[in-house]
Amino acid sequence: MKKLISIILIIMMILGAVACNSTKSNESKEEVKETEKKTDSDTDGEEVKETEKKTDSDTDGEEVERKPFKIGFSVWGTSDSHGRYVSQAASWVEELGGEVIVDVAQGFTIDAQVASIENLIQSGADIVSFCAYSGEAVIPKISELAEKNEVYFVMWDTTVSDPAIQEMVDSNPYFVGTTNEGQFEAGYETVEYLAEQGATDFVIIKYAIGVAICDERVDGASKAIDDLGLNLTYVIEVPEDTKKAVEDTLVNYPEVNAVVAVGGTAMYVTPSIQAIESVGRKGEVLTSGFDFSDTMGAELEAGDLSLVLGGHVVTTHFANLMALSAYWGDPINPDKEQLMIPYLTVTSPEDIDNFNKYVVGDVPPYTPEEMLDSISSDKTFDDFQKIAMEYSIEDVISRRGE
Amino acid sequence: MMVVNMDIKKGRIQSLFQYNKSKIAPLLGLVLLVVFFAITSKGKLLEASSIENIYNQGFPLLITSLAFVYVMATGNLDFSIGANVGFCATIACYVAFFNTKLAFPAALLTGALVGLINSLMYVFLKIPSFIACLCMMFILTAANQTLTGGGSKMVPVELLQNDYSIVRLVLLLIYIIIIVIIFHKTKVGKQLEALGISVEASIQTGVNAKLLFIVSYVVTGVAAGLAGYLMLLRVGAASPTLGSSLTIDSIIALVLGGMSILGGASSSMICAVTGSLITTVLNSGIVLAGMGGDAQQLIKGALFIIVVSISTLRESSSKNF
Amino acid sequence: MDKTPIIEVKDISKRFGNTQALKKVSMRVHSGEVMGLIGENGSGKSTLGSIISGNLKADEGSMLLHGEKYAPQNSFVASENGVAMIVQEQGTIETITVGANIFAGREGKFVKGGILNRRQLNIEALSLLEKIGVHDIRPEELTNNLSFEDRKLVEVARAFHREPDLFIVDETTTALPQKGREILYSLIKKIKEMGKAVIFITHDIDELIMVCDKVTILKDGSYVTELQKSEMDPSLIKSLMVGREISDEYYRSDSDYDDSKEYSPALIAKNLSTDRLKNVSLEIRNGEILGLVGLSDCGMHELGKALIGYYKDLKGSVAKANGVKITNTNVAIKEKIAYVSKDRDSESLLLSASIKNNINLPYLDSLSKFGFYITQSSENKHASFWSKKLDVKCSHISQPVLELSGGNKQKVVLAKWLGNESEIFILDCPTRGIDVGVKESIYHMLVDLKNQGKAILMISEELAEIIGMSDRILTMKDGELTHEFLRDPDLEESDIIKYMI
Amino acid sequence: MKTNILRKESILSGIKRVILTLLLPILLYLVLVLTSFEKFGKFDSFIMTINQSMVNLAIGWSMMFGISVNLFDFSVGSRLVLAGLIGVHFSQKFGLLGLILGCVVSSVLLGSITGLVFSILKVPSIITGFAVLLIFESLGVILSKNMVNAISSEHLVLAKGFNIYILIVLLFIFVYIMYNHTKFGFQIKAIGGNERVATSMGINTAKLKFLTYVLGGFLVGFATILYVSNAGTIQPKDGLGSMSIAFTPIMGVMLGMLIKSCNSVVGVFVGSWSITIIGSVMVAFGWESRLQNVIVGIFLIIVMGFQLNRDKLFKPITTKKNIQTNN
Repeated sequence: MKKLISIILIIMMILGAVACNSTKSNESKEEVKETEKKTDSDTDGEEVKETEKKTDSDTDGEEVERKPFKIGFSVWGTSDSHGRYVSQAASWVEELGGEVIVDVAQGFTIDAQVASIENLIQSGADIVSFCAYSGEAVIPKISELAEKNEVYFVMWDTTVSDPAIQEMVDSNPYFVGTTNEGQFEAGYETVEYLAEQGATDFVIIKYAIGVAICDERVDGASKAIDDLGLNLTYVIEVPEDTKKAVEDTLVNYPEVNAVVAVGGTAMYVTPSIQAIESVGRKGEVLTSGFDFSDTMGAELEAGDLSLVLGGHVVTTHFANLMALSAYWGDPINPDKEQLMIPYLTVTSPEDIDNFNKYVVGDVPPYTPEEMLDSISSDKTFDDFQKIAMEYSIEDVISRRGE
Repeated sequence: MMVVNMDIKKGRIQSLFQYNKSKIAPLLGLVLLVVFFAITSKGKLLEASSIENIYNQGFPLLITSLAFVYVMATGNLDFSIGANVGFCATIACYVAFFNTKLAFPAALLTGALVGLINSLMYVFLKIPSFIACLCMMFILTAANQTLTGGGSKMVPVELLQNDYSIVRLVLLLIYIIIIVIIFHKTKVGKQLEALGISVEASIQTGVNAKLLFIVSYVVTGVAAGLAGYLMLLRVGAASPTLGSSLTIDSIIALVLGGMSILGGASSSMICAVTGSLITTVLNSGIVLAGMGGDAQQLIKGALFIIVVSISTLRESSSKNF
Repeated sequence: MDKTPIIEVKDISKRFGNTQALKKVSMRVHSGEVMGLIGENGSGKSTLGSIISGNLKADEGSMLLHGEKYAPQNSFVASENGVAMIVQEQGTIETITVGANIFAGREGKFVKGGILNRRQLNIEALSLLEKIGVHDIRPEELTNNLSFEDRKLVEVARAFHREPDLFIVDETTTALPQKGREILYSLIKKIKEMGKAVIFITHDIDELIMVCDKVTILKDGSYVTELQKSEMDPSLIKSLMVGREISDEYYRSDSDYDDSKEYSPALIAKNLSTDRLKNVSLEIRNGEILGLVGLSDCGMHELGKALIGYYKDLKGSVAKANGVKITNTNVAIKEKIAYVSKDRDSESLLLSASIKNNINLPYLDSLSKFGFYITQSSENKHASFWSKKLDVKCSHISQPVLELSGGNKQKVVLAKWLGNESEIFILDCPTRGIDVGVKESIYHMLVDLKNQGKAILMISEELAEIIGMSDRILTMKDGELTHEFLRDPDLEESDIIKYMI
Repeated sequence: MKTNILRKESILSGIKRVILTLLLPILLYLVLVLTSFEKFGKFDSFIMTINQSMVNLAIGWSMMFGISVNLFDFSVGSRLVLAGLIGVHFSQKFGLLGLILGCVVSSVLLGSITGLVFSILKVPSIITGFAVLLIFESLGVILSKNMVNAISSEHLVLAKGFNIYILIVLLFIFVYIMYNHTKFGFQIKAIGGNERVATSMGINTAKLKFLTYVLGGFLVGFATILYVSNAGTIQPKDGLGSMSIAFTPIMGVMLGMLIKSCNSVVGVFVGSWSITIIGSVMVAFGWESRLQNVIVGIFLIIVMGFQLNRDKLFKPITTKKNIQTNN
């Protein structure tokens, strides 16, 4: 009897879970339909659909002959704000009428990422879009997979530094390119900014080990500390209890006057602020973080927090657009260069509100027309790079005409 | 003599049903899971390339969970196996720069050594195996992070050329044959099972308990070495987190496969095979069926509970832990 | 009889897999009665006790308690209804104190406003222990620190505290030393005087006749008959149990020490010392049964284990006649020494493993082809041969041992060692908790082995058995050997007891 | 009656016991002081190490009951995170009371669900733990999407100043009484010792195990309040990431149950505190903080190896030996 109840309960649970999921995809499908209708009203609707079905009969036609696409998207998780934002960025290209599938390859492990790419390819993705968060050493394998299965791949928040790997991907016709904010520079800028505010002795909190983005930021920050003749006192690595780690550090190294978290502001900066307060050094120790958090508005206002770099949602977005252009036979980046995108630097609560409203709100920061226009055949890579570099909260607001 | 033979035959069929319910139910769960995903993925799950993917993604788990049977049969767990896989891969990667031919033996040796240390802590210092292995996990993870310098390390290109699926398949088959025969057809396996039921009675029946505990951990160590080496070839790089999920996955796979976490009479290699297949099909089926995104883990959890409850649809033993 | 019986059992049946444990058994126990329950191993007497005490559920039949319908879901419900049982196996929790053990499940009594008064609990436990005549057990002590026998007494105290209307004693006396048995007998008397009832399950016929007012005899799960006190006669009971005549003398037929034979030594122990043993030397000889007797805490059980190299900190040496030193159990088994522990269930058997695996475990080397490969057919052949030879009652050799009755379990243990071609047998209480039928066959087997020239050491607390079976008898006291007797028809129990106490 | 006099402990042996109990953390702290007297010689620093151990202590206590009945449950972290998210959400609507009730009620609920799954599925607690952990983690992620998981600073008071001591002392009294002076405590220790016998004595094992989950949930609720108030934020975790929250407290419990000279409830405190100090020692030596778990691991092996091998009597290796609890 109990077994029966449990089975029923579980079946209800799974149905609930599936239903929950399917309603979501229904919603998005409806959205897609709506956008289709919108584009229909702009051009001649029925024709578009027919030509879409015909697919790529002749390539040198007009916009309307674009192939339907499916982007497979591999992320490390959706629990942190950055992960949440980037998986949202994936859905922006849905506005162009394609399909998006997001796979969460958990645990920051290299094998999980390879398996994730395999599964995405198997599930029919035409393009795979990912960040080589487990380090660039994974790229050759994925490059090989993509070439074998004739699937385009693009990487965001990723820099290829090893020349051997660079050579390998460049020779792969299905490689589209990479987009990056310049993690090294961001780390460097953070330290520079804090140094201007009077920071001399630094503590860096690493949020992950073996994650390329994190390492680049740390390298940048360390370089800046070195160049400016400051002291890097201690590096805290992936603390389970951040507050305790920072407290211990501050007691042990009383000279420390700046704490730099190179990622996960919410996870590391807020507890650091608590720690600074609990050892009685509120106001004496500067803090800075990466990635936006819910509390940073209040913390910036109170002066507990000096600087946050983040909002790097569009690296993913531009990467996707780049891949689409290649898939449609007119690559915007034929030389597979790295597309640079600026970081958003946040100093006031209002900036954050605007970010939440305009960038990651209900409406994408770029309309479908803008997206198509940015990769249209009359644009060159330099134009595209220019559009990317213009990205800022103000830019989004101005394009909305508000 | 005829009568005896008849009796044995009749008994075999009878005992197949009576005493193997715990192994048949998980198979049913696996079949249901495959059917479920075959339908929801519109047949994609059963395509050849998809089956190849399942093989590619599932072999490390198959390797570790088969070896995990050795440890779990005695009622112990090896919490360090996942970290050991990554550590062996890193060592192999380093050795490969020196000599590609030595990489494979180096991985096996490293794994075996780690297993040996685990078992020595348990057998001679009498530290509960759970704690000993947990501590070993921390140590190996830190060592691996230090060796890889916190980032990933690419293997030499010559080594990558060895990643012919056929080589891997042959290695895997040899491994499976050896490990299954040792467990089911030799003294070692039967004595390990006996230890899981009663250490005291086993010792009094001439089982060298200490030696066998050591053997069981060395086997998981060697398996970690093999899995580490093959994973290194597959992903082409060593990384601090490589294989780290295999500990939990192995335990889950064995329980899904119908084995008791306390080991003993329920121990069987078929549990490892069924269990690791269920886990791999689950992981890849969810993506193929388009159930990706946030609900992915939720669905995994729910399906996990369903499969567990199906595989425990037997006379519920009071062996709660 | 006009009185309603305390418990009435009607047509109870129970199956375990393919084995019919009970077939339509009925029984009535009235207040002020001690009902004996006797039968061979596997006759279903313990099963019946477990059904009444709620540990098992009957497949068919009904029970009436005080004339009302009674079908306990579990032992908790049973004890709520005033039915308590002391079982054969160990029933205390080692990691908690004696006091907590005695009142386990009854702690509510000491709770006031949610808080449990530990002091009160311990005081009450102490006075309860005093009341039943136990003076040397402290309630604050961890049960872990007590001996096996003392733990049994704690169990008795716990059962007695509940002042049950129906008290079921299942083969408890086997585990108790003489002192403990007397405590139990006096308790049974007290319960009887209070107008309550006892069901006394035993295999010891003399004890049964002494304690019980009535006896119900079971055979192969079926009710045979009920005897009144006046009708009780050991040989009648035996024949009813077994279903045939059993000679009163079921030990050996010869009665003199045969000194014409050359006894060659098989196992030689020199100066053995542990914390329980003091400088013990002995020799086990081929073709001879050596009896070792003493009080249960005299160290003789430890001596048995010491002889197979079980203790790492053993001083002195144990060597086989061929000179091989027995340094650990592994060597012992390789040298064809068999050891049967007193604690059969936890030390001699793999309970949840099959009969097959139990029998084959020490013999795996010899079953292997090419030195490592064991085929299923060789396993089955060996196991079914030996289980048939010893007549183990089971549905199949894949059946888990834990489904078997006590006597059949012991047969599996012996089959294991006979199958391993053992030459030296060290048997610690081989007939403990075993009924006459199987006992007799074990005795026959021992004589057979002796005649084949095997060496046998029989450790036992039962003097009659030791006198009846041994060629030589060693007595032990406080870890030391005190005397050696040779087989002699005139040997009296009292002669031996002198050297034990 | 003369026999009714129970043994009493002399004052001297009582003092000896206290010293023995506190020996480990005191020695460890001495190492810290010797490293740098001017930094850790201050009383404030000493108090700081105690404060830092509070969260792990509360989690440790909540797991102690489960471990006593051999329930190893790694879902604690996921429950803590989910309850924390709910608590923070309620704090934004109903203030401090919302935080407390939100955390505790939801944690009790989550504990009960876990207990229910355990008792219905009848699979080992480790497996039940993994199953619900997958679900709770992803619920946390989904939930955190549509809400702000920050707690405003005026609601952090519970982890500040004297409040934290009041909370922890109340918790200690509650746990101590539950573990040592209630029917519940006695019965779970009986189950932990020998489940089969306990059942046959009329202890309702299934019900008690379920209650252990509920009580565990209740205590996790308070641990959650401390966790949230301490860090000022709570972040969802996925991919089994929440499991690591349970590791340090488990180490503390294991260490605590080894200390024979005191009650397990006090032992868990001593264990958690010792591990906290080890963490501080790491920083004081300037070692990489990733080595902390390594040092704790090696330390645990040394302490255990010493404790377990003190009596050199040969005892065959017992695999399923239960953790001994002092009564």
